[in-house]
Amino acid sequence: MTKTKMDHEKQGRVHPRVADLKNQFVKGQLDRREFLRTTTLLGLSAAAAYTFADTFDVELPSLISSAEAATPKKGGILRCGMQVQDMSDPAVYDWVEKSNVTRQMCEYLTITGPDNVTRPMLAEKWVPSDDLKTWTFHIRKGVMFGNGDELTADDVVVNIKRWLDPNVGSSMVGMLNTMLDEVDGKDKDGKAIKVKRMIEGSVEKVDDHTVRIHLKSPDLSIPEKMYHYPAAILHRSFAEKGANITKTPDLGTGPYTLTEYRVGEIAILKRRGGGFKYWGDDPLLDEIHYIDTGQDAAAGLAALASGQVDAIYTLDLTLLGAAQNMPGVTVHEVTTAQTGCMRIQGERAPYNDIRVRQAMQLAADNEQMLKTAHQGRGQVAENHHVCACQPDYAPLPKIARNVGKAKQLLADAGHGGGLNITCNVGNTNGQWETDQVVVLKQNLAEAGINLNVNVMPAAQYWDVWDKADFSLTVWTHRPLGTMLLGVAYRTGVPWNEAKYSSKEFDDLLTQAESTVDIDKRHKIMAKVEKRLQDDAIMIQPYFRSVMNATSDKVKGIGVHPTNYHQWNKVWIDS
Amino acid sequence: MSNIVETVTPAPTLGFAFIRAIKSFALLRESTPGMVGAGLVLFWVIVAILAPLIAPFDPLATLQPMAKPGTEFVKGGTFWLGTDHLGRDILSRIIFGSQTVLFYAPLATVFAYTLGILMGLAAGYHLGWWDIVLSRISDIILSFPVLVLYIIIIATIGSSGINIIIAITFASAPGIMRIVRGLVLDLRNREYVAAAQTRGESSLYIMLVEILPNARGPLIVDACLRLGYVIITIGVLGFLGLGLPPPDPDWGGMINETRKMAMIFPHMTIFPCIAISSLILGFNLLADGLREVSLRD
Amino acid sequence: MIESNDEYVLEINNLCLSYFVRAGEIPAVVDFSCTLKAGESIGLVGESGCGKSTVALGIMNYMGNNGGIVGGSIKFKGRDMVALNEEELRHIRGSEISMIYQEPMVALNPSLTLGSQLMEVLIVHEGVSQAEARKRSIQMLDDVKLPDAERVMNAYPHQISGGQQQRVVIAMALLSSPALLLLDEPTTALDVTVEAGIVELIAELSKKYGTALLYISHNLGLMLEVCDRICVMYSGEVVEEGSIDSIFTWPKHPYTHGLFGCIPLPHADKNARPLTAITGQLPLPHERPPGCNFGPRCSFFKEGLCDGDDPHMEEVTTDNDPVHRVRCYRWNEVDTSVAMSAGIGKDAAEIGETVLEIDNMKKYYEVQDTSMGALFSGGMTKYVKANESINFTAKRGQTVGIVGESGCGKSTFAKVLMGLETATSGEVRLAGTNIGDLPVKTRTPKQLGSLQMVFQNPNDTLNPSITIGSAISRVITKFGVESDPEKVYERVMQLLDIVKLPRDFYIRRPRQLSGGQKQRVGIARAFAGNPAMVIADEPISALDVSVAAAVTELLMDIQREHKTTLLFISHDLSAVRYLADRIVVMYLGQIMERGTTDEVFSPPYHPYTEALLSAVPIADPEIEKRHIVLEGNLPSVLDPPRGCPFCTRCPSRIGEICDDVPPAVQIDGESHAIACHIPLEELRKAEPVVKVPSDLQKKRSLLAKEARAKVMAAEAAAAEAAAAEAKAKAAAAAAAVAEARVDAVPVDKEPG
Amino acid sequence: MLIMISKRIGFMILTMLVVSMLLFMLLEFSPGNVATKVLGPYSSEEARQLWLERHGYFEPLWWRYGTWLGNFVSGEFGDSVRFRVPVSEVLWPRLWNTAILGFWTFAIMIPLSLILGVLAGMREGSRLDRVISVGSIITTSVPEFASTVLLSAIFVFGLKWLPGTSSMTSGFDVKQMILPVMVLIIYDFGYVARMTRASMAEVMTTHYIRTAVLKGLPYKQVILKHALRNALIAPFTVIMLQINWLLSGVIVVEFFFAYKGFGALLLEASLNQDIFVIEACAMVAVFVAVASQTIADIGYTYLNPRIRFS
Repeated sequence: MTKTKMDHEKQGRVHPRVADLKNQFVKGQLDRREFLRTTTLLGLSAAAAYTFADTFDVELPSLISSAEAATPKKGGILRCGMQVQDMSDPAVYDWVEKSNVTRQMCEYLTITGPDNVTRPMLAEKWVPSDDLKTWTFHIRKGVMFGNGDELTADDVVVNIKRWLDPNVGSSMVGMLNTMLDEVDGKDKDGKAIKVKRMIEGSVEKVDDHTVRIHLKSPDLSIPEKMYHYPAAILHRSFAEKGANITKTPDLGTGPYTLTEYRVGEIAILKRRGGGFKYWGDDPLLDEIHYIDTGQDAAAGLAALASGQVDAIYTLDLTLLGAAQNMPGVTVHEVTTAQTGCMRIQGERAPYNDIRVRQAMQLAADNEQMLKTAHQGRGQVAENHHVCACQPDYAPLPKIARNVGKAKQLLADAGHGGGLNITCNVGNTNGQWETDQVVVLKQNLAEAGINLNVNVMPAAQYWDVWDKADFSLTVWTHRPLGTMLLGVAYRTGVPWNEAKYSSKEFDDLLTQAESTVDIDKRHKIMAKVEKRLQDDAIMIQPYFRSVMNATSDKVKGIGVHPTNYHQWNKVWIDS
Repeated sequence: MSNIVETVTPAPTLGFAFIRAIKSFALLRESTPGMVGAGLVLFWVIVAILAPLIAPFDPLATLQPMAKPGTEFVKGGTFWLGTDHLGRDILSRIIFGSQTVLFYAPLATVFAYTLGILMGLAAGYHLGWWDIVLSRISDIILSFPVLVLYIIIIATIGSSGINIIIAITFASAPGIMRIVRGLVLDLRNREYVAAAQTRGESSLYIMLVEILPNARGPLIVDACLRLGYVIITIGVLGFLGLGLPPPDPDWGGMINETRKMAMIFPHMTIFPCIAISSLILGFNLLADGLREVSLRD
Repeated sequence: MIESNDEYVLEINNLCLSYFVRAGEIPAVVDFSCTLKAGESIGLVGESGCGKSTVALGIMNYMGNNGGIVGGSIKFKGRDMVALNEEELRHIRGSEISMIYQEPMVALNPSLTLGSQLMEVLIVHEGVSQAEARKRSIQMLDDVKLPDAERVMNAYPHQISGGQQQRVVIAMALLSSPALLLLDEPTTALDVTVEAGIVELIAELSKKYGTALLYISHNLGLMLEVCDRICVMYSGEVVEEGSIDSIFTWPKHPYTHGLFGCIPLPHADKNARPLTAITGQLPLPHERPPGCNFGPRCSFFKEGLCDGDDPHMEEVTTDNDPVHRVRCYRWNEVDTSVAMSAGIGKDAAEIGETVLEIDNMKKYYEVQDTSMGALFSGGMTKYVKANESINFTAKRGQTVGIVGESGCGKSTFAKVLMGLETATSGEVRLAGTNIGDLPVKTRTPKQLGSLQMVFQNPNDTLNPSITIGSAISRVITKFGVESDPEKVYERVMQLLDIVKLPRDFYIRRPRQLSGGQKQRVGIARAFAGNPAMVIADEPISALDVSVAAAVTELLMDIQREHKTTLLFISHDLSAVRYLADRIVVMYLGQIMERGTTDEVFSPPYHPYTEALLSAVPIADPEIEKRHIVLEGNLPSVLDPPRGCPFCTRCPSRIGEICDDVPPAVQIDGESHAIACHIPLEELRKAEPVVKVPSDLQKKRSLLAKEARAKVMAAEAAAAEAAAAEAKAKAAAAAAAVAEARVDAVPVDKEPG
Repeated sequence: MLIMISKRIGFMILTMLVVSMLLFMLLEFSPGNVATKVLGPYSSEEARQLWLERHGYFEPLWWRYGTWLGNFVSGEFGDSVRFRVPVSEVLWPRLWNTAILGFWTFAIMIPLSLILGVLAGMREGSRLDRVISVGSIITTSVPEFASTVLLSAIFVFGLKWLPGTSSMTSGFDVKQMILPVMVLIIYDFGYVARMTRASMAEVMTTHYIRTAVLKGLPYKQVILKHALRNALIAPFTVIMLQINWLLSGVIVVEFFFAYKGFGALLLEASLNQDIFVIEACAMVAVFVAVASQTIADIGYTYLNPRIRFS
């Protein structure tokens, strides 16, 4: 921290928008969190931002769930129950668990804390251009890879190019859309189609420790995107060496290395030895063991109950009651933008009639779904996938549930006699997904829609998740609403499971991404949200809280909205 | 005399079979376990039939989540067995769940039996190539561990009521075929079969009229056991999340949905466990009793 | 009452045995008394279900979980078996009393070597060493004339033949030199030629060891050969007891007498003197009538007397039998001896045109040989020659008997005729049409209907799930006799009348019928299509004698009436002799001899026929019989001898020609053919096996009358004497009672 | 005997061949899916086609099957889609774990069920027989999934005596073994016990037992020498078939207790449609089934002299 502060002081230049933000914050137009978040994004150091904010706001936010009174102890092994999934190339990760293992050995340019504030990490600072189209990242000096090489701009450039290489297939493509261009390509039959390719020269190595990226259009959330879980910075030779982090754990800069890894069983991370010198504060734990307790969530809690693990990755909602009643176990909870989004592909019958989709939205009782399926733990949402906990959220007028109108719409669409639809659900995150659909089934039944619940095994669900007409997909938390909308609803992005395609939406989203002015941005976001809501491409009833449970002897641990494991300060009090 | 003519029909009809079945069940009185089993099964059958009348609540309605057994509901009524995590009355779900299980299990068993009996008759009566081909096919199916087979089938074709019936039919028919084949191999050497052959009866007639009715004893016993096993299978599939689609109450599914909460709300899991075990026990005891009685006969 | 006496090995007094089931107590044996001296043999004879096996088990005090001795006493060498505990019983069982069982195969433990099963008897009872036990076991095996005793010791039961198994069981029973040997139908499961050997062996051994025998059988003829005295049992009671002579000469109980009437003796004739069956059925143990159990079936039944109190055994001793007792109120009122030749004569059926011609018919089965040798030599397929060169003809109205022991191919032959199998070569012509290669499915309804079959096993012949009416109706419609339901129904009723069954059997199920009734339904079914020919495959072998006689007679009557050709397949030579006009003797798939009944039953004989005739027990002490006991076992059909099939056991084998060359068929007279290497002249020299005295009937009835007169006289005298004695006894008894009171005082001094 | 064994083995191989064919057809019928599975849903069509070509998917079906079979026989089961390692690397350790589980289950269940079965069958209808028979019906009627829930509710969460999972990550632990073994035994012992009882009861009514008793043998000798030898032939076959049963029986138990065994692997592979793992697992399962069946047949023959010497 101190180092960062010094760097900032040396830096001298502050983004011109920071002053406006300070102004807004002082006037009370901007809440504290938003101020911190935005100013840090614009390059102000977190410390400086906090210092500034604190002058106006007496209460300090707790960065982690509880500030530990006791002195941290070094050493010890943390055993965490979590699925040990197959991992190879962090760039193509599609699941947070994978990144949690690699997060201990590979680091990111930036780091977003549980407070949604993004701080420097491998990039000791970043400087956006005034138009937010050019971002200069200053790479921290003296960062060592596990193999002894020093981190340079080359490594960063190689990584960014890999993310955007269509042959790699990273979801970063959706994140860094503004670095892409549509060019002519060919599909497998030789037909001409448009394919997205990185704009030549959009990544630029300025010097050995400076990388600059050029965007087509402004994007405020670039630093946050740099902490998106596939964006781990790896050694430049990573691809040549097989693009498998489990085989080459020394190609990361993190403090730990992977010593044992068996998919479905265990991953053991140990503090890097040899001549390795970690650039930051040494972590407290000697070893981190991820123990796979299977796909069955109860097994995880059972393991925690019987002391086989000290923490579990996530506490299934169904186990909350049990965990709360377990002596020696602490439950951590945080509101997030995680959600079970029941998106609708509007191309196919009967969904190609917008009245059907609207009727579904009107018949759905989002509040009841939250209350019943998720035990009320979360926030009611408004079918546009932007969460009130996200700074760019703009409140929209509430739309009340209206079964009568839904019936009317259905009748208009020619389904007055009833409608039979099916929703796929994979329980990829837990039983609550099915429960949510079951409640929806009841809601829709009131409007004369018969919803069949098609429960399928998780893995099978992932085969069809973006193909079926109507399914419930679990989306994880992202610090900014725009980030999620960018990967999930922009035309043609790989994860656009609703197959949503709206020029208006795309443009608005791009605009929002490049707008720093809070008021203006909120206004644009309102339009973005409204667009999504009006197009009725999803029933997105609520944003859920996530929970995990740890043994009381684990100190300094909390729950990150994205379930990212940031454990450099975690220690064991045995 | 003429009324005798009316009552007598050339081949045994369903009515006759039914009366005979009733008679053989009447023999059960002599077996205490058999009576207990029949009682359990009958209990659940009655529960299933009267479900809409006796269930205190709508099994799908979300009323009051996680109520403990005996909780009074604000809008009237009592959750005698509590409610589940979605606030659905467990008693009502168990009551309606009996409909599900007593619909799918017997249906699947009937299909399995139809196929198994046809295969067994063909193999056991014709022998030769029929036998070799059918026996080998069934050997191969039977050489799969049965649950593995179910999981592969269900995971491949998806889980729905029909698919579960298909899977159970597919996986149980060979076992039934073996039993039928064994019985047919014995029965086909009976002199009344030879008598039918010597009067030029068709194979189908001999198989269905002369042989099959006489194999019913062991088959009924086996059917009871198999029903129990099918119920377990449906339960296991539900437990593994491959069962009948929610929200219709299915005991295995109920256990699966709530078992994680079993340590804090044991009622959600234990009552469906008791329900399913008691029904299986009923069928097993019934089979035992029938076997005992048939041996004594 | 029989006095207690030390010379008796076994002394049974008023023994009552019951089984206890859910429905209550079922008395299996009531009031059974008998005595047995050392070296004596007593026979228990009766039809199935009369309780004779229960007696044997009761003597061992082994009644299973649900049986028990409810009354009376069993004294073995003076010790009361009822009072002994398990351990004491154990010392007697197998060592002093041994048992030989009906089916040797199931009596031997299939997974232990015969040696160990034999040796354990000695080891347990006499505590001898292994080596000693082995030595003595081998010796005993030699004694029961088992060749290659060493091999047998190491063999498992299934590796030896049924006859050998029974010899092992006998050896096992005799190892400890028991004082009493219980034999429960020891030869019933065996072929008749094997039976002869076993019977001879038992007689020999019991003499040698001085063992008392209790011999249980349903076969009166066998009793005659092995026993000194017999007890005739009926429905849980002994109805008559006496010496062989006495009972065979003058059976005093109507049931015993009835039994004789049912046995086809050599002098019986189906037309002149047909068998007389006992009417009615054996009552079930819990449905016994009041009074005499035989009452409802007895033609001498007298109301008020016979259905009153239960009759007791009465002594009817004559001088040729010191102990002859009978359980009948009217034994001396009815002249059972006269009824001996009862049965009303019938007209012989006319013999018409040829119905069936069998011309050099062969039936081979392919068998895959899986032995290593065959695998390498390539001779994987072997042929079982089930039928080899069958030739004969049958005419309308004629009865042809096919006789032979198990495995002789007689059932295969029936199958070919019925079209269930097709002939490998040769022709089977039914009314001129070759049907040998015509499987049943391609035969016309007329062909099917004209050739029908009566099956062996009454419990198997009717489909248990189809009513009698439906079963018969189906045949009628199937063969196109009638199609109108009313007419079909009429026809069924007619058929039920023909087979003498009540019409309301129409709606009965086979389960509700007795064995004999089922067999009648089977006959009705066979005759429903007005057949030209009926094949009866051992139709009576599973029936009790009294029922068998009735069924036989019924079959004959219908045949006579319908002028049907009857092909009667049987292993029972007596039955075949009784009812067949022509006889075919088969052995290992080949015809050994064929001809008219007279031709076959008088010299020249084929050596096999000769042995077969000699082996059949005849229940008449007046008939003389030559004894020919065959050695060796029936060869396997898979590996028959190259030459004459009978050469391995033939007592008159003349040399290697028998082993190597199949014998030619020698024709003697018009229709008599013998397949043998021995020239006809030689064969003709043979003495008749069975000599029936020409005046047998006269002699028999004379004897009986004589005996009867004697008894009457003796009775009269005895009555007088008894009256006198009774007085004396009464006086003596009074004195004894007075004395007893005095004696009793010290005993009873502690009342309660 | 030798012929029989070679016949059985021949049949075993034949069955395996047919099963392998069926599996191959079932799972690799649509090669496009295979590539998608292996390369992941974000792979490009180009890459999939390339992969398919490289792995010979454009060859004729029989050629592919032949190659696959050849690889399979030589122990080359392909790579797991999910684990991205050769299947054999995952399969064998998992199978070994299940073997350990199976060993303990059998080691306790077989003696228990045989003794109870013999005791019950020895005196049919006695009080002991009733108790054992009804008891075994009841335990058999509680499905494994119900007993896992109930037992872990009692022993893990109620009494806190036993660990709730059996992942054995830190080496073999007897305590972790108790619950899975208990569940398997509870469900299965009744079946074997009842078979043994039936077999024993049947033997006790045979005539050769009567012969043995009437020979005057002590009761103990009748039971031990005459009855058991015959009565245990049928249970032997049943026990061998239980090995086959165990392979599916462990699925629920391993799933619930997170035991790293074969059943859980197969379940996960099926749910994840990890085709090469499914293929290998199914083949192993079928092999175990057919092999145990073969051993059962051979053993039956060996135990039963009626067949041995015929």
